Amino acid sequence: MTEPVRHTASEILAILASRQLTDGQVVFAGIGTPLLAATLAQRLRAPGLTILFEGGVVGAFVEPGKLPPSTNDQRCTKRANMVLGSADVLLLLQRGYVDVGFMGGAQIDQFGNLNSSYIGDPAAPKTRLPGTGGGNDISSLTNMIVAMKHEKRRFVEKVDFITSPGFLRGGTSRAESGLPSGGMFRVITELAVFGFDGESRRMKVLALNPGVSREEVQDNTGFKLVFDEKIAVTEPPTEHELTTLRMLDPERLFTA
Amino acid sequence: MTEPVRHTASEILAILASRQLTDGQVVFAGIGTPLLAATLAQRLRAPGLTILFEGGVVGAFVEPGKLPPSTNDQRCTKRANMVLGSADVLLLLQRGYVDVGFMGGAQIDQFGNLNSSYIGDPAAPKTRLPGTGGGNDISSLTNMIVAMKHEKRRFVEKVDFITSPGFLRGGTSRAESGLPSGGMFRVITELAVFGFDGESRRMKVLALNPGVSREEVQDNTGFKLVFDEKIAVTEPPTEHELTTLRMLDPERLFTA
Amino acid sequence: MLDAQLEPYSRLRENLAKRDRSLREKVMSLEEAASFVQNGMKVGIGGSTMSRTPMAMIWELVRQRREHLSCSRCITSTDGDILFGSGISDHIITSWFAQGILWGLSKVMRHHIETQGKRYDEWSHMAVGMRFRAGGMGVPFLPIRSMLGSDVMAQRPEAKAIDCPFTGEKLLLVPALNPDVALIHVQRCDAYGNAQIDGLQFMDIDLAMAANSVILTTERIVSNDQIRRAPDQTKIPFFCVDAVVEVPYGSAPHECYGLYEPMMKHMSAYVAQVNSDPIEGMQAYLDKYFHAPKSWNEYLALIGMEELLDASQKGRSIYND
Amino acid sequence: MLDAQLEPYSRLRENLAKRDRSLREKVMSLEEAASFVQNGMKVGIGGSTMSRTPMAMIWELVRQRREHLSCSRCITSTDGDILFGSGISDHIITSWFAQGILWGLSKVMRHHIETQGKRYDEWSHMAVGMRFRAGGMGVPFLPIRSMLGSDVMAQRPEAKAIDCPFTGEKLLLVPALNPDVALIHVQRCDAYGNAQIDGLQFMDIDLAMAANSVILTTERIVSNDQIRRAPDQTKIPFFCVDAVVEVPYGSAPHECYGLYEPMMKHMSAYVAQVNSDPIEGMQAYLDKYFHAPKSWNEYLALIGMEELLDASQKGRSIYND
Repeated sequence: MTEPVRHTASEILAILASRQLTDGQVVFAGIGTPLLAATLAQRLRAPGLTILFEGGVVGAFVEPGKLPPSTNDQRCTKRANMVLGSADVLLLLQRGYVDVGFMGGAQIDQFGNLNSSYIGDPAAPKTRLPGTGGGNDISSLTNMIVAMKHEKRRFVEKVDFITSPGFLRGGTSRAESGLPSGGMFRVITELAVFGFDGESRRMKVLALNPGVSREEVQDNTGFKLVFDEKIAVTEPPTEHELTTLRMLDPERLFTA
Repeated sequence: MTEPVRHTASEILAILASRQLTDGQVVFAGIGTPLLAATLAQRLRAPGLTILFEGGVVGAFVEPGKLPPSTNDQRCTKRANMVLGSADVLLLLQRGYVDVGFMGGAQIDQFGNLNSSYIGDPAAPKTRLPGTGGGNDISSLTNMIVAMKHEKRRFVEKVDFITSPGFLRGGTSRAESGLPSGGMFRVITELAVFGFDGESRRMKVLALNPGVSREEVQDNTGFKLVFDEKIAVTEPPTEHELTTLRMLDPERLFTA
Repeated sequence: MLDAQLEPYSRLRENLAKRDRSLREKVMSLEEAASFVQNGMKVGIGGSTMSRTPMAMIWELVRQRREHLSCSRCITSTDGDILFGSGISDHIITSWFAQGILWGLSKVMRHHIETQGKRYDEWSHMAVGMRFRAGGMGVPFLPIRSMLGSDVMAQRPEAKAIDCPFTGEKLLLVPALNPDVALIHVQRCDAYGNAQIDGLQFMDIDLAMAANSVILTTERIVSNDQIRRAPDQTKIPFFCVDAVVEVPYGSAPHECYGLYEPMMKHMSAYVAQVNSDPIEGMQAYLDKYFHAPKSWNEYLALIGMEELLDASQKGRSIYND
Repeated sequence: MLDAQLEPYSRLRENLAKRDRSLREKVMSLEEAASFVQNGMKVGIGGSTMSRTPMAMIWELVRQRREHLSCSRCITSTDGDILFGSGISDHIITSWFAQGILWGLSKVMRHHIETQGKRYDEWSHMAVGMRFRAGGMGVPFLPIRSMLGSDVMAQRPEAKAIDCPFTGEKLLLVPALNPDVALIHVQRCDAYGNAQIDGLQFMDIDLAMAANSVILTTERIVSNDQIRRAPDQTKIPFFCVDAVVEVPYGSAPHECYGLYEPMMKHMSAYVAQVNSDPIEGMQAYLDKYFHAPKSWNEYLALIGMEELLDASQKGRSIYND
């Protein structure tokens, strides 16, 4: 194993997330880390990765140093194969053309439900967050990868509001609610990589990031974690991954 | 009154039909006489007439001598303002953008229902006709003008099959069937111009074509006609109308 | 007998999940592409009437003697004659079926329906479009406000009339149509299947999204670079395309917008021949134009240089202004 | 309080029948066009986030001090701040509302929602799109497969969950949204309102078809001849447009595809100012940029030549390949 390279939390997030994508997939990516991670995967090992953006972009190929400020900006269309209406690109998810959805999260719970709408009581919120955007559609209709910061207040037993459905109340509750496809596949944080138990649909630790202990992950999580039987240790970011990432985002727009 | 000019039955059909259109209207025109009549109106007195065709054409301006062989051919798009998908041009009718639909007919009944599907019993038809095309949609969703040949076998008490709804069983039956908008407005034949009674929704003669008697119309009709109180006599085709028409269709594609 | 054996959503998703949707070259011959069309399949046919008909692909399927295809198209013209007359199809879902308005009724269609028991399921034109659109959207139905009250509706129990749960108004729900395979002809696409369509689109985009596989025939294969320079001109994305076949004049004797108009002398001769004898006349036509030629180019040669050049001159004239 | 006071179909048709849909010139000033927007109306806003925002029209409505507008847009950014902060709107229907991802939460939005009782009705992005699409199709609803099971659905009783009458599957029916007026900014259109849109269309086409009237602002008015030479490039037909206003840089400080990118220095300064004080900061911004300038061109001059040229250079670069 080579000497670990110094990196920020955002950088490890982007790099670990990018490793979850495989060549030939169709991925629907949100702005920020997802866009960056998908673009990184495309440059590093998945040249045939098809990236979709909410603004209506199919098969984007974002230029290094010219990251778009949102997934609805013209920069997203650079060297794209197609642009569609916003509703139509989401209908691709509903029809089933998309392998994986990929987004960030403000708050997540043990069943992978995401909240990006309210902190506190939705009727009289402490904070009104921006809301779902395409998040609800993506997480309702395909398999999800979420990349987010690992903080106790973000990893909660029950989210204040289910903006984007994970496995809802666990078990078969997702399918019973009318969402037979998709579901939470992976959660990536700067501490660990998580999957979900096949039966209970509870979040479980699949791999710890280098130098991170089970206790550290549990201490930063607001609910009791399940640990996989064969827990792995994540390969640290390689120099090649880091330099490519930094080439893509030289101004550290999304990796500060 | 000038001396009547010699003309064919198809020519008087096209000319009388064209007179029913007014400038500024949006008209959905079928192939044949309707296309020709709408184009004639556009040239003669309604330069701001917007013609739609089933193939997806909005605001066509067909070239003289280059009539399209169907409303789905590229010739229909010449100098058009827009082309749309076939379903989308029909959705304009459903949304309400279209003032009048205009088509031909194989068989019509006293309530203005049109049959272009079957002659004889639909389960074991004597003749399988081509079918509705957009006809059912147009007549379900807007006010209709129909131009057709006047023959007893075509003007029947009850059509063998309602392909395109007129007033169905008369009275309020059209609205009760889920068609609150539109309905049959005018029927033009080489013998007369017809409207529909406001209450019973039965076909009634509004005007006789030059030299045609009430008896001649009734004799060529398979059901008892209502005659309007103030029955008019149609102005005969003018030389200007005829020369313009013949300029549009020099090969007599639709006016033989 | 309903055509609308609505696939459950789970099956639709499984079918799609299995398809290779990666960015990959898929250029092949007509012969190879035909392997996507198996006997008994539901086949969606692009274009309309005499426009952008995927004639070369139909030609190949006739040559390979497919059977029991259930075909759907927005407006059916001589392609329908050939589907019935060649024996490859016994069921057509469409809104209008004749040879073209200029020639009146199709004696071929009449023969096969009135005496041979083949099926022509008639829907309104908008209904056909909404059925493909529902299929492309991944929903089981779309609501429409036509067909209501007519015998066209009465004949189609596959559609359901409802009272709107919001307004109480009557609506007709038309079921999704997801063909097993769609045949679509375009002006140009790249080797991956990113397609541009000029002029009239008909129902081709919804059809492409709805189908479980898509065979594109194209007048011309262009570079992916060219596609990427104008992504807002792409009408069908590569990941719903399974085969790309370059076939110049691939709609002949029908038209392809901006390139050639219908070859009317050939069409008129065809109509005269098959309507005078819908069995023998059709067989002779198929033997001469479909089975005898060694290649599509040989078929074009039979149509003749004069017709091709004349149709091309007229086709290009749309851009003369 | 539901936003979805679904208009009965008869009313929708009556409204449309009354509109002058003839081919006629409708070029006017921002001041004149604003008369189509009355207090209390439902206003659909074109573009998305920072792209093709009809900023000049919003700017004019703020200057004319409209009130109680109920606005809908696919994704809302600083335009939403201004709608709330200026007092012209107290209700926004959208799927996402902040100033832009780069700047985190909008303190302006938070202030007006958390303490001022203004409403932000949250729908999924696809649901917003399908609501406009249903409106444009003239149907009362469209079915979707998202929002189900989530609290986004629980908060929106305007939508109805049903069991599919064909498959028994759960579906959500989202109600049509037919704004009284739509504000849409395009790259070019003719004097009749035939509009071409380059690049991302967002939900603008459905919105234009759904609305009971449409105000187009455009970077450039071109001849009808130019439109008719490429009818397959027209995205919005003239007959659903009621006003055409030529406003170069009409989306500034947001972007317009192929012409200019967002003016990021201005945007960052704006965000810093209003988030530091969502009341006074916003008022100072509106006074300086919205109320003080005598004309839109004066507003552009305040943004500055440097920003405009830099944004234009970047905007055009999309065509440099």
